[in-house]
Amino acid sequence: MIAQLKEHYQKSDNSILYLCVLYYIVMSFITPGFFSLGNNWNLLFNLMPLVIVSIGQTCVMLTGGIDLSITSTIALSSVVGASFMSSDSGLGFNPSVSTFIGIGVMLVVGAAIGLVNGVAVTKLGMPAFMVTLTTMMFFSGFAVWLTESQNIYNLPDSFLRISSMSMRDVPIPVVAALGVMLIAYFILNTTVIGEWIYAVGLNVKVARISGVNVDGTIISCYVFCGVCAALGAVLYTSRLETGSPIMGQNILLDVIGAVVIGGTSLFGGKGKVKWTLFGVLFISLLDNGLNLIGLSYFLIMIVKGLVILFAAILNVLKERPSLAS
Amino acid sequence: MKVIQARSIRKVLDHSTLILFAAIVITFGFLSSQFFTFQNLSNILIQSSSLAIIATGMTFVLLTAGIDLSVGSTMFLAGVVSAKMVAWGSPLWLACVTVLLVGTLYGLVNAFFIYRFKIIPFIVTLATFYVGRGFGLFLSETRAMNLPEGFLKIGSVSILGIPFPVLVLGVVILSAHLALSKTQFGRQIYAVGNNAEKARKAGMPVDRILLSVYLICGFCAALGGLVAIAQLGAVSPTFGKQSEFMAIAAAILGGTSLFGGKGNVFPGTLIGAVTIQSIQNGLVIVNANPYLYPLITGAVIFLIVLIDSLRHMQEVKSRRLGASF
Amino acid sequence: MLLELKEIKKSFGQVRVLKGVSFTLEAGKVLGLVGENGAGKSTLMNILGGIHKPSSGEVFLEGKAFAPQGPTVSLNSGIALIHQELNLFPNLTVFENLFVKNFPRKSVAGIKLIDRRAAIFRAKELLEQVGLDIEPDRIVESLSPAQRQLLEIAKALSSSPRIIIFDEPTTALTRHESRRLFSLINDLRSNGIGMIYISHNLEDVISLSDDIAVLRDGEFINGYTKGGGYSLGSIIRDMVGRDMDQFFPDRDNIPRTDHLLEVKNLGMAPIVNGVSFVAKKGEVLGFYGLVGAGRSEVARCIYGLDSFEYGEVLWNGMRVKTLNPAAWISRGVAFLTEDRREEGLLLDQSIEKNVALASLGSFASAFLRRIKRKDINSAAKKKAEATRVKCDSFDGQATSTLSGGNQQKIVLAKWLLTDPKLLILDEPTKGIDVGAKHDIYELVNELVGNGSSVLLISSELEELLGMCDRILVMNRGRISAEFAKDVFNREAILESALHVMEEAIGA
Amino acid sequence: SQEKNGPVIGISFETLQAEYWVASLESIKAECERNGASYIESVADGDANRQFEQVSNFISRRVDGIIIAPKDAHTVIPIIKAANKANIPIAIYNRVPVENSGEYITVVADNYEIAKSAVDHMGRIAREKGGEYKAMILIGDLGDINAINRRKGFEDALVEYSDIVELVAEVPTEWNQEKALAGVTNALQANPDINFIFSSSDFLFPSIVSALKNLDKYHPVGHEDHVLLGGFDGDAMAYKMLMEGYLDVDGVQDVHFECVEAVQSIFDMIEGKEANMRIRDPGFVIHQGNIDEFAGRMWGADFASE
Ligand SMILES: Nc1ncnc2c1ncn2[C@@H]1O[C@H](COP(=O)(O)OP(=O)(O)OP(=O)(O)O)[C@@H](O)[C@H]1O
Ligand SMILES: Nc1ncnc2c1ncn2[C@@H]1O[C@H](COP(=O)(O)OP(=O)(O)OP(=O)(O)O)[C@@H](O)[C@H]1O
Ligand SMILES: [Mg+2]
Ligand SMILES: [Mg+2]
Repeated sequence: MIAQLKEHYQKSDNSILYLCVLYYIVMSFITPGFFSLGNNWNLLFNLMPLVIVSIGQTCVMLTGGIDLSITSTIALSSVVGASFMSSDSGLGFNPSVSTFIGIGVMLVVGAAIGLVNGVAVTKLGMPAFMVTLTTMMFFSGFAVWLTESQNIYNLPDSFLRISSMSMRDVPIPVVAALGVMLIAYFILNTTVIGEWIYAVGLNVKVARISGVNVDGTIISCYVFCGVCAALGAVLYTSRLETGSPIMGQNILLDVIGAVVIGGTSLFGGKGKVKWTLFGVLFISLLDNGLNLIGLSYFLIMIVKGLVILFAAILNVLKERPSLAS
Repeated sequence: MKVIQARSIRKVLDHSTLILFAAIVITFGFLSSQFFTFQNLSNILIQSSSLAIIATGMTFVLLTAGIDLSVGSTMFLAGVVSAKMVAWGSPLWLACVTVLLVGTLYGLVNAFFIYRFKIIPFIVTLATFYVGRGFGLFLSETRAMNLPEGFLKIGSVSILGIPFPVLVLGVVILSAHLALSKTQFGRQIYAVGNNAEKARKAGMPVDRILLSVYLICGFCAALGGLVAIAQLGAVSPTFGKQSEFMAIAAAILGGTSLFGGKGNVFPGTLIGAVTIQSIQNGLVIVNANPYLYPLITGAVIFLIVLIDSLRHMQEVKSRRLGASF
Repeated sequence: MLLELKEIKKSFGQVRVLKGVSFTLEAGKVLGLVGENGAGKSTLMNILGGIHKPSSGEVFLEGKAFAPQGPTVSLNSGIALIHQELNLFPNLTVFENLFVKNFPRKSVAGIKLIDRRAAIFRAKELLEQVGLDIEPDRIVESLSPAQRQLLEIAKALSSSPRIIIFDEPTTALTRHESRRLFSLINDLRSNGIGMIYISHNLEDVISLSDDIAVLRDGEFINGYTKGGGYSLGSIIRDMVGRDMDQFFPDRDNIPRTDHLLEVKNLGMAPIVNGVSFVAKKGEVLGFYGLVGAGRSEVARCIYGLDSFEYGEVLWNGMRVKTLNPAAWISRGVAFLTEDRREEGLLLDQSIEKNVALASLGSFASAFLRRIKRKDINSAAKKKAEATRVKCDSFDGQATSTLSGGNQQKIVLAKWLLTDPKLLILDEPTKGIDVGAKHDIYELVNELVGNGSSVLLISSELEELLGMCDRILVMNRGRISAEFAKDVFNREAILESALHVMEEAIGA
Repeated sequence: SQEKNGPVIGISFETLQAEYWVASLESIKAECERNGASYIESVADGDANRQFEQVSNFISRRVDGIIIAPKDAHTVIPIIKAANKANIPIAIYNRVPVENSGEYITVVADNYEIAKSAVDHMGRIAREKGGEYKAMILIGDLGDINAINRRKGFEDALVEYSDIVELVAEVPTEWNQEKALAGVTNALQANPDINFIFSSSDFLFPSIVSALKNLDKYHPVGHEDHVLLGGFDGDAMAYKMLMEGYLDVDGVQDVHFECVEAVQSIFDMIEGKEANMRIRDPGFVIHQGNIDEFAGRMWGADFASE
């Protein structure tokens, strides 16, 4: 029995998930309030936007790129979308129409930034890190400048309800995240462009010679990533009831960290949707648990670092037991 | 005719980073007469010294296709430890030496996990990024610390008319440049960065090389931290935050590749760091609207990278034509 | 006895690659090692080179037990290994590649710095030995495969070894350089150096070797000594375990007269200088030339991998405007490049995925472009089998773990799967064993028999003579001669490949 | 935090970037302990979303009261709603929510007003002394509402003195000492005659002092080359500079007062008593003329003596 479990563990690529389960069980015992319905809902709600954003990032990283500009995408689409919707802006649409327009505008902003990134990376041959670093600077600066640091509020109720509303008992954020995951899974595993994404990430030259539309593939990934970030912005904005020019400023390391911890390679060609889900789950659980346990600020940081390291070591030992000695 | 034209364009583009740097300097020089003073140019050098030193260490790591996210935390630790030691009455030189040791040790910790457990550098240094800052916050009780006069004196002293930070920078750049281009160790770093597996097959001490680049990076981070606090005279809880991104940006701006095996410290990384700092400096000198800082910085760096990559495309083309011109 | 192997066994996980191989090597002798693709030759040599550890068995070096813990140990014990998959660093210069393990150094103020001048001087010597005429400070990225191969050989010589292992050193070389290499080997032999020579060119092996060992499926099958009375036929029988009748299979198909591909005055100085030619339907058109003659470059320009300065390309009589691989593939043109590792294979991906890569479009639904997995997988598998790939699994094994020749077959299978109207082959049989070569020739014939054309770039004149309807000879970026099948003439072809070259050097 | 049987307070701070926040957090924690309560703390690193998540976590852990220093005046609204829905008393520290709906305690020092009166006082000193002034302001993070308010207070105060004070440099610092140092140095390079500096936070003083020292411009009040200095917060560095006679004016928030009142009100609410829902910290402006009177109330004084 145990041997069977062990073998299953050795073979599967879900080890981060098992770590999460372990962590969850341990935390349930030592942290008051951790194992409660309310907290599980919290976990789920905190998880969803991050999952959406990370899935987009995964696609970009599969091509061997990186998108540092997701934070600015979130911020810019948050304020642009909010200013379309806000009753203060005086565009005077009726609330549900303006909700539609607002969300549409947000997604368009995300797609546009993704397009800029993608074109710069492919057609202009610029390194992804620098492209997205500069677009991050530019667009987040742009968001702050546009609003002169002011938040935008008085958003229509129909928009605010997004984060709390349900569709057949499933909350909208969950629906959105599931949708994004399914789409990503479908694209990556069953379509031509999915194969192309992996091929580009493994070896651009080989891919190009084999007839892969390299530029198109990479650009679509950046656009998808931008749209995902914008979708994250929709959830965040609706939840905070505010369009903020600095929204999401600090989630970059969480997102990239989650994707990489899940097992996706920074160099491209290796990664899965489910890995990213597990990685995000891991990071969210970690934050949630440490938050509730009542440690002080610096201890939380130290423990967070140690747990990440510990998880990585376990994962490596699983794959290569010989390193244990 | 067309060929000649293409060639002359190529010639000009060959020195694009330098030319762009010059273009920035000249533009600011036109906008403000203060920019071109000797004092200001020396200020730029002094202000970029800390970043350039850290970016130098980062360049070593990037050359092996690694990454070090923990340099900001190392800087912070360096600051905190030196402040603490001086507060406890240790002499300045001892504090400095200890700090450099701490930095090197930090690099050793990174290297240990990377090469003992074969965990990817991103995750290891992400973990030590948290642990280091957490530990620094713990030591400093999350408070700003002022350093004694002595430190500031080091920061403002001049030797043979060269400001101390610039002197340190010079020594670091020179030795790094020598090490990378003129020693066997340096050339082997490039080989490992190109393909670690091949390097191992060729019988190179791959592990030792990886170990040493992280040591060097840790050392440089601590040294950069010292240079920065010697100018500041204080350490705040945010000291060194985001430094890792700026260091990576400086290195990549100077032509180093995230994928390893390509790049140099001189002139590459040095120019990268100085360029970034010149933009900041120039914006203050011309008293630009504070909201425009990130927009201009982002746009200018984008432009530099763009022109550089266009040049690179040209170069690849001409390289294929052999060494004939 | 310089070197002795006893009952060497090696498995990778469940896969048994070597099943107990023994042989000996004497000083001043050349041991030829032959066997089918995947027989285990490279694996065996990697064991000697300290890269793999044997699962069991012993090695004796000059009578002493020898169990290298790593490549350095082997190197220091005087064993130099020239890898089948070149082990060069393209981002470094030629001389840096030669000495990266051990630079000539000088002490400056107590610090050991690279003695660049000495390194370049020594590099020039080594390059001259192998007949490579390039500047030592050229970056390796800019070298052609042949130049890289010679560099790799020079690198092996730089450590003054007692034993040199050549793992298919001539796959990228033309006869000209090969001959030079053989005379080098003869020099080394007279200096008392022991060598192991692995090649699928059996004539070479026979003419070079003192002894020959044949491997099949990881087992030692037979050994021959010079003058021991053996023939090419018997070696082949030992290798493949069956008799082979005719080496180049017959083709009874006659090319039509309509032009499929037409190239007019194509040029990119100084590599390609005004090349014009026509490929007809149903034809096998050969390209011959020396290293750097520009054959590969012509194909690369046509296929849109490299840009050119002037000239035009016509497809079915129409001028082609978009020259890129995707467009060519949709027109039915496939291009097998000469560098399989850099340009042919996704090394971390399975065989199935590699073979399928170029044909995904034709196995996808119109709506949403969903891939018909089952269809494509079985088609890919069929093609891979047709090329006689030896592997453990089609969907589980990464292609990087395949033997060199088998990797080459995967790339070929990939292009065959696209069912091309025109197949451009750049050194297609590089590293492929005799049996499989035969199979590939048959595949080519089948393709041509169905009305497709083949553009065959090869450095093996025999292969061209046996397969082509016409042969074009390239020289310094120009087409210097054309030969039709009925007037094939070995000497004349060689002459036109060499002749102008010498003239140009003289000028 | 030790597990006690008393109530548990969740404390969420947006940042611990400046010493002011650290002092506040310490003070609140001390107050909680003094009242026999335990606490859990969290810091959101300037991320409104993370703060929302952290407070939600508190709520699901069913803490008895929440004290929060929010990222800004808008994003705190859903947090208040959530707390109200869960029936947990909540105190908003240092920032006023834009909307007046819902039930919450606010504790604020008006950043705008305090900054304005501090700068106003600087202007007065300048007028007394006579002469022309070139002014520089160190701006905080442009995404931080407090930084914006302080900048606005500064600008509005200067309107009255536009005849003698000219604003020549606005240095964005992103609340980063290194950036501040580079910025001040560069601004002084461009305008060597700057003699009126206002820092949006005291924690940037080390940068200013370092830059001034390098140019030999750091002199005590009364020296002929003294640069008029003003700050905001009232931290230890400012306290020292005041006592040593280098700093002219500082706008101070009364941390101790704010924290004691906030915790008190939370406990009143927990116990169902009438609580003071709107606590206003008038703050004060300290300058060389009133040191003796106010220095003791500066929170930095305690820190400086440690
Ligand atoms: N790391 C590995 N894992 C699994 N199988 C391997 C690995 N390395 C080699 N093999 C298998 O070992 C067998 C022998 O490979 P090897 O490279 O020694 O063949 P070879 O005789 O050199 O063939 P070729 O003539 O094609 O170069 C092949 O079938 C290959 O698939
Ligand atoms: N991948 C490459 N990158 C850069 N330069 C190359 C490359 N391949 C070839 N060259 C250069 O182009 C010239 C022509 O090479 P090409 O490969 O076209 O000749 P070839 O006739 O195919 O000979 P071979 O392939 O045997 O070297 C050579 O001088 C070589 O230096
Ligand atoms: Mg082989
Ligand atoms: Mg060729």
